[in-house]
Amino acid sequence: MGMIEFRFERCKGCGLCVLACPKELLSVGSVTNRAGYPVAQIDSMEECTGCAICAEMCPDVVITVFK
Amino acid sequence: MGMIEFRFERCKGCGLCVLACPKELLSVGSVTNRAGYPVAQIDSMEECTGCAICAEMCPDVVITVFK
Amino acid sequence: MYFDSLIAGFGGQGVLLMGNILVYAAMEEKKHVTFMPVYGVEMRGGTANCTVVISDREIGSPIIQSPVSVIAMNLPSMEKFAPRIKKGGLLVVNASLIPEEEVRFKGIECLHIPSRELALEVGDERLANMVVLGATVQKSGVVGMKALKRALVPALDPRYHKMIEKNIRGMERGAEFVKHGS
Amino acid sequence: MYFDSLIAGFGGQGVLLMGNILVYAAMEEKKHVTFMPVYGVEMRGGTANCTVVISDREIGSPIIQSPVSVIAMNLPSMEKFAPRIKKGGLLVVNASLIPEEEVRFKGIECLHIPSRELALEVGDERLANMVVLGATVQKSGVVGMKALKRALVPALDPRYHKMIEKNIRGMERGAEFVKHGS
Amino acid sequence: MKQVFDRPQSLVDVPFHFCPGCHHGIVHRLVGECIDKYGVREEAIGVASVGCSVFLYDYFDADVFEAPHGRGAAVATGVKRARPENFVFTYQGDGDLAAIGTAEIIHAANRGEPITVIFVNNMVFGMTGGQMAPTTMPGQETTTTPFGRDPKTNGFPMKMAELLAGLEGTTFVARAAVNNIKNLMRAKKMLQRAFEAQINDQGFGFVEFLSACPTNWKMTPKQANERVNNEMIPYFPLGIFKGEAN
Amino acid sequence: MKQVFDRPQSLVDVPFHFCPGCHHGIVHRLVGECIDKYGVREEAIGVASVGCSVFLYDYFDADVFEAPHGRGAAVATGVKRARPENFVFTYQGDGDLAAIGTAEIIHAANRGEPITVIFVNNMVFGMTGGQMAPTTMPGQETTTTPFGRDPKTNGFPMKMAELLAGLEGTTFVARAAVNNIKNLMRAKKMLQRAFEAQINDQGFGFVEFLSACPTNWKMTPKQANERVNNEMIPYFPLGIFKGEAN
Amino acid sequence: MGAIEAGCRFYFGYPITPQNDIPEYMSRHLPEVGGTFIQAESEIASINMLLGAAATGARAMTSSSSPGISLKQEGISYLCGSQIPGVIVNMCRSGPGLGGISPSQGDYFQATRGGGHGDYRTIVLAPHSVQEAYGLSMKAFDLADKYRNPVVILGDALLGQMKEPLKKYKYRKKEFKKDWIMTGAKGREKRRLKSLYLADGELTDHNWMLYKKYQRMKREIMFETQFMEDARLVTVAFGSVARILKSAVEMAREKGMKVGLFRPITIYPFPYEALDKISQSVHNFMALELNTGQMIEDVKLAVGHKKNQVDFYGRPPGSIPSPDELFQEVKSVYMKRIG
Amino acid sequence: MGAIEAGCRFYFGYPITPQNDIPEYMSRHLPEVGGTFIQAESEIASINMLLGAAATGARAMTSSSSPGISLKQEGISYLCGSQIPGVIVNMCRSGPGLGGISPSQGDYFQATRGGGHGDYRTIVLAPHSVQEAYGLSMKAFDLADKYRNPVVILGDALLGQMKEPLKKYKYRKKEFKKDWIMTGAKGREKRRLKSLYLADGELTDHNWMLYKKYQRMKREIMFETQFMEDARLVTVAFGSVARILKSAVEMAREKGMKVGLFRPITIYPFPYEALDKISQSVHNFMALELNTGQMIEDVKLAVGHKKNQVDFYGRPPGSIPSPDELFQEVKSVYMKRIG
Ligand SMILES: Cc1ncc(C[n+]2csc(CCOP(=O)(O)OP(=O)(O)O)c2C)c(N)n1
Ligand SMILES: Cc1ncc(C[n+]2csc(CCOP(=O)(O)OP(=O)(O)O)c2C)c(N)n1
Ligand code: SF4
Ligand code: SF4
Ligand code: SF4
Ligand code: SF4
Ligand code: SF4
Ligand code: SF4
Ligand SMILES: [Mg+2]
Ligand SMILES: [Mg+2]
Repeated sequence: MGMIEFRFERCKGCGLCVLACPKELLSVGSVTNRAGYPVAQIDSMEECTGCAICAEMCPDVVITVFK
Repeated sequence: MGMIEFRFERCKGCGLCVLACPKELLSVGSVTNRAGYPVAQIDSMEECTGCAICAEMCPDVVITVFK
Repeated sequence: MYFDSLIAGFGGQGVLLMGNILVYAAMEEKKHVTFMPVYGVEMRGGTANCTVVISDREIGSPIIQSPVSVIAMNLPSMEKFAPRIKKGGLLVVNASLIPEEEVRFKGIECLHIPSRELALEVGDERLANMVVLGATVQKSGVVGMKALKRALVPALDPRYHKMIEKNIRGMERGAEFVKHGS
Repeated sequence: MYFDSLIAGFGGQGVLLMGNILVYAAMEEKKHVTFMPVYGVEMRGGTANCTVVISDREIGSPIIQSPVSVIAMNLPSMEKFAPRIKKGGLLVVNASLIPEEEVRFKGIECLHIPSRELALEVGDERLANMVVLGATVQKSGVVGMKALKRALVPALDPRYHKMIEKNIRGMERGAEFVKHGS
Repeated sequence: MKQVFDRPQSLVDVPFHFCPGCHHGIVHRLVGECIDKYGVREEAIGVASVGCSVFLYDYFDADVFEAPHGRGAAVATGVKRARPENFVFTYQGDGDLAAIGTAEIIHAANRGEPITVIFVNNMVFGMTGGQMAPTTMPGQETTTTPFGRDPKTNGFPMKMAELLAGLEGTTFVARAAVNNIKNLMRAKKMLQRAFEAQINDQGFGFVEFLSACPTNWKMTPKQANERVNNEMIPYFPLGIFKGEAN
Repeated sequence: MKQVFDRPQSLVDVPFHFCPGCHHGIVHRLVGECIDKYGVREEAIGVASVGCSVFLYDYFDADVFEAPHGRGAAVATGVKRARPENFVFTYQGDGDLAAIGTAEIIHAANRGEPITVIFVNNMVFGMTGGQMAPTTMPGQETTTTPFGRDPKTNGFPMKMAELLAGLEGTTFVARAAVNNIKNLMRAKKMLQRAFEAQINDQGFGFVEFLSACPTNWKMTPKQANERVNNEMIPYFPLGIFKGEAN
Repeated sequence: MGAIEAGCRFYFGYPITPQNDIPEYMSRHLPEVGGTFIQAESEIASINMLLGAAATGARAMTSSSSPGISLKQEGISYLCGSQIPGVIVNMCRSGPGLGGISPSQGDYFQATRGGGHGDYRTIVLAPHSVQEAYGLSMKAFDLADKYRNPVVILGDALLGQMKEPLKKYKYRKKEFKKDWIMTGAKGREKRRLKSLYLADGELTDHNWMLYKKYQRMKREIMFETQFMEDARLVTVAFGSVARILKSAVEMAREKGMKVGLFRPITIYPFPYEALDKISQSVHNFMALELNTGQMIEDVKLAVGHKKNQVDFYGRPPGSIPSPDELFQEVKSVYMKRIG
Repeated sequence: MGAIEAGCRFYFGYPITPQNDIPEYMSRHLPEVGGTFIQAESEIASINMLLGAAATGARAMTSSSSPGISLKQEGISYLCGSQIPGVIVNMCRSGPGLGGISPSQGDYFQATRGGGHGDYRTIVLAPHSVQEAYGLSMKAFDLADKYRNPVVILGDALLGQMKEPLKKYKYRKKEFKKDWIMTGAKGREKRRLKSLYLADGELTDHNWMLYKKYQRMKREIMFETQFMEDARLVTVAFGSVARILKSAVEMAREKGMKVGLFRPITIYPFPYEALDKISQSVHNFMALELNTGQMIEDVKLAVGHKKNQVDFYGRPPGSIPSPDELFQEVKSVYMKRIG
């Protein structure tokens, strides 16, 4: 029902979104962006409810949410 | 029973002592000191109880009290 | 024409008002004039004073080391400023607060004005400063009495304009005292 | 003898620590040395950097417009500082974070150090900066490895002295990589 | 699918310079959302303080300018008196507002200046490298309290919300946190009330945001968020100290 | 007959320069009496502020020196930290302490500096000729509020005792008046407690004295005393706001 | 009065003798013209309120005396850094520290060289009479807007407390470019005012731009000369000392001494060229100041390079010299140099 | 370190880049020697805490950078007025306003002419290396006590942040008259420290006394000269610019140019006589500064009166010139003047 998008280059790998997602769908892997930060990613988009909690908690406005 | 003394030159004639004396023994007359201020005086020393209220209220430490 | 006067007394005697009236009187007669009040801590209970300079040429310093005239409204200000008077200058003394024997200055003219008594005659003790001002102007002739009276309007705060009449009577009584010696 | 190096990366890569160790190593060998960190807002998340100058003569400015060597720990710092390297200078690149194809600079020598992999070999990913430091010293010969290791004692906060052993292994691994190419 | 969450328009689409996990970024976004919500972008005049938030003028698509360290409240007073029809807000750190700016904030609040003050309390001087702030916890180590803050010599953390709520001139005073979604949602409501206090000409609005500064707390963003919960909120209780909820 | 009331020894036997009916004179004497009572004349170091009380060093037979306007609390902090065994006190007016010195007094109180602060609130700037002070009453005319203080633009009178009592660092905070014998006797007790807070190494002692300034209130001393009763005490309630009575 | 006449609608100040007449006057008269008066909690708060109001394009003013002006130095530096106009009046009193309330010129360096941090200058106007102060107040607001820079009016306790008859006159409104003011980004790009430049070299360029602006201010140089025709000794003084000196020079002229008077009205930008030109023909100068030697450095910089002689009379603040005293000083230098 | 070695037991400060190393160092090491460190709520509070502690005879110090130093100007004026010693360190950063954190010499006038109100001066020491800063810190406390006057150490962001090997040495304790300090009137008359003098002429005498003290400070003049033997062009610079210039002058010498280097260490009192003596033989001077022209006024005042030529290279704050750049500047002046 929900979908989220990451602005890959804006993520600083702080992991606050990972903590916040009620479905625990997010994780910060070893993939790094140009600035050298490891980037957050969603493991299974299907289960995402589009609740936007991850986006609310992100300090760098990285996540856009669709429902 | 009580007695008070004025330091004539220190008085500024503000009249706070006159207000304070419970026996209303004090007044500020027309006699002025060197600085040109009218000076406070006691009208009847006998009735003075030496309570020192006048001295307490005086902003210029003019009155000394004996008992 | 050049005249200056240092007017001094303790706060509340209307010393600065006397100076202001003199200034506006000079302006009425289109003369150069400066007014220099001394505020601040000396004024608290101590001697408050102001200096008025009137001349028909541009005036340099508004503060005068040795003034031509001094108006002393109380003893401390007389003691402090009278010694500075230029030789042959004028000392106007508020006799109500300064006993005769205290006034011992040589080489200058002394004018004793029983301001409180004269003011009471005219009906209000607080007019003492007007009496002294009228006397001084009469004695020195620095400005005309007409200009002095008209100066009350700009000098007084609108709230006190109702007092103008009484002030004028005070000035006149002072001037008369100088003219007729009583 | 003259050598200078600008060490840059993002806050948290231990860039200033690398500089400090180099400074104490130079002092061990009684050389003139200056250390110039760049603090403040650029450091926040952006490139933090420091410049170390080592010479046997008195050093003028501790800030070098065109350094002899640059150690770039991440891509943004390489892009910012590599162009300033003097002709024939040395660029040491942290290959773990800077892909090979990004390093296109002519007229200077480039040294790619897979610091993360080498650090993991020695047991701790956070030793990446020690690996790069060891490699740079080996390559440039600015100070002896002995002095570099002994410099860990003054450079590290007493709380981290238990890490000295691991840091030394990291340095050695970096030096070895330069010596044997793997 | 419809877009349900996106960057506020009043925020310029540039990356923040803040460290990973820094709550300044979240608070910036909340302010942007309120500016959008009340449509005041074109009337907004922002006063940037000196601290990690000094680049406020880069991040907001509105007229924003720089106040000297600690003087935001006085500068904003001058702006609001000159252009009462504009929406005037300041964004200040705990060093800026509660240390050097103590007199300015207290007197602006006491005069009831109709401005909106966003106060980010992260218990340290962030920009200058993590020194003690007036809000630093007892025992908290900083670069100027290497042995931990000792209340006997450095005093206790200052509760600015309670202090300003005591002044008659203030209209809305609250304290919020953004370390979890529950607190963040409440924070949004509070910030909206502070905006409304100015927009509805009621008066001085103030919201204190308890914020994490992982870099200077020498913690991971996760630990920093927890510290806000375990250490900050017990000492700095959240809630509205003056004025009513919307 | 025995002498029952005389000038305190710690007061130099010189006339005060204050205007007739000015309460500064009374407060000076109360301070002198406390210095005598606790025998601290030889340990006393006084910090004079800038206002009508600037001549503190002339009136007390003790080491007293001058602080810049508003900085008494910071100067006294430096003195007490350098000589903790001395008795350190400041004597400040409402312009000095509550306007320009707001940050200094709040942070000294917050740090709990073991100093004794005598605060004379006479609702005006006395020395400079009667301008508005932070404690000026709504509607009160001063030379800078010719139309009366308007709370909407100049704010409300600041209650320093309540404000400082809210800071954890403070030990004893009270407000007194000397406009009648009852209040004056209570004032003596409070000042003694503030002295004891320092002498017994408990901490920061503060007493606010509601005081008359007949000259700038354009009133007779009698009217000024009444104004303290009718206008000041209702707005600035007397009493102990922190710490217990002796 | 001049300020209000020139459209100043915002005054922020804090009481300090001897300039209390200004805030007291403004508190009564600004509201009458729809203006805003705030007595701030301190001088620092007042310069920063000025910064805020002026940033929106309003004409704003603050005034104080010496100690208060020292507290505004950081604010003035920020005004220069962000190029925000404003008028700051200093009725200089005697220092250092609390000093006294008598006239002084001890703040000359602070005003002309910038008491704050960094390389900046403000135009400094030094009136010597109430009438001139009235006119210069109006000019100050024009100059502040013209150069987007704070302007300082340096008076002293004499001028601050003295009263003199004043002929009022209309202020001719001028237009100034206001494409930088903070008004809310309605129908235009957002605007920014700052003094922080962190990118490499950015601040150097910014400072060069400011430096050129300060050089352009040379066009605003104003000074007055009297009795210069056949002068052999030129006395240099500003503000109230120049006023007292005028009587002294008149006395000297009556005694046949060929003494001239040069009075800078702008003490930044200082009239170096004008003095230098005079030193082609006259080789003896004398600076007279109410301090122990500050303006004399500018006189020396102006004429010091040839075989000119620069004498000095300094009266430290605390008492005011009379015309006679200055006459004696001028006479002794005249006798020594010219004979 | 130098300060603690010299017996400084009180530090009051407030964080500001680029001088944070000082408060951070003091917060750790002062308690170890029984000293007191306070991070005050502002720079104004810290200069006033220094005033309080120093009034009791304690050795106290505060440090900041440009904007913070501007906030201390009133306090410094009060220290001079009441004759209270103290050491104030300014790690000058680029201004005006917030400016930047790169090195600058934009505060030269503020330091040497007094950014505060009134006629006062402070001794100003300008170190150009960590080692010299260490030594001068100790000397500063002696000078402050000797003259009962604040002493300013003017460094910059380069010096403030950089590290260099340091040879520590013992401080030789000197005794100073302390019959004025606030210790409580036990067994002696009461004492008083003030800067307010209201009686007629009292302040004038007080200021004369201060003036004579500032003249006596001339004994403390320190400067360093290099390559002067056969110099035809003498370059003048202080602090870190002098350090960079040294490399540039070495380059010039290698190219056969007869260039000398004159480095004032005390910039107040400025070494006027020393420069004047040099100008008997050398007629070309060049001032190099990290500002748009401040120390050059002192160089002109020193040598400007004969047919000497004073050239200038100013780099506005915001970026640091390299030795090569300075070499080019020196070369172009050398070619033009000497050829
Ligand atoms: C007058 C002055 N003093 C000090 C500074 C240095 N300074 C810059 S930012 C800052 C404090 C930042 O702390 P805070 O206000 O808490 O903001 P944060 O960085 O924590 O968000 C300081 C002291 C300055 N720029 N100006
Ligand atoms: C920095 C500075 N600002 C202003 C002044 C002028 N000044 C002297 S006393 C005073 C205020 C006095 O008022 P208050 O503190 O209430 O004392 P009071 O005279 O009423 O007892 C002021 C503003 C000053 N000396 N220094
Ligand atoms: S939108 Fe909600 S469910 Fe989906 S990833 Fe984000 S937090 Fe998790
Ligand atoms: S919260 Fe934002 S910045 Fe942090 S890891 Fe998630 S997407 Fe990246
Ligand atoms: S001692 Fe008491 S009774 Fe006697 S005069 Fe004074 S107040 Fe009155
Ligand atoms: S209270 Fe004191 S000063 Fe006032 S009238 Fe009585 S004796 Fe005189
Ligand atoms: S230092 Fe702290 S406050 Fe500043 S950006 Fe980093 S995390 Fe945020
Ligand atoms: S002005 Fe007021 S406070 Fe000052 S001495 Fe006079 S009555 Fe007292
Ligand atoms: Mg902070
Ligand atoms: Mg008061």
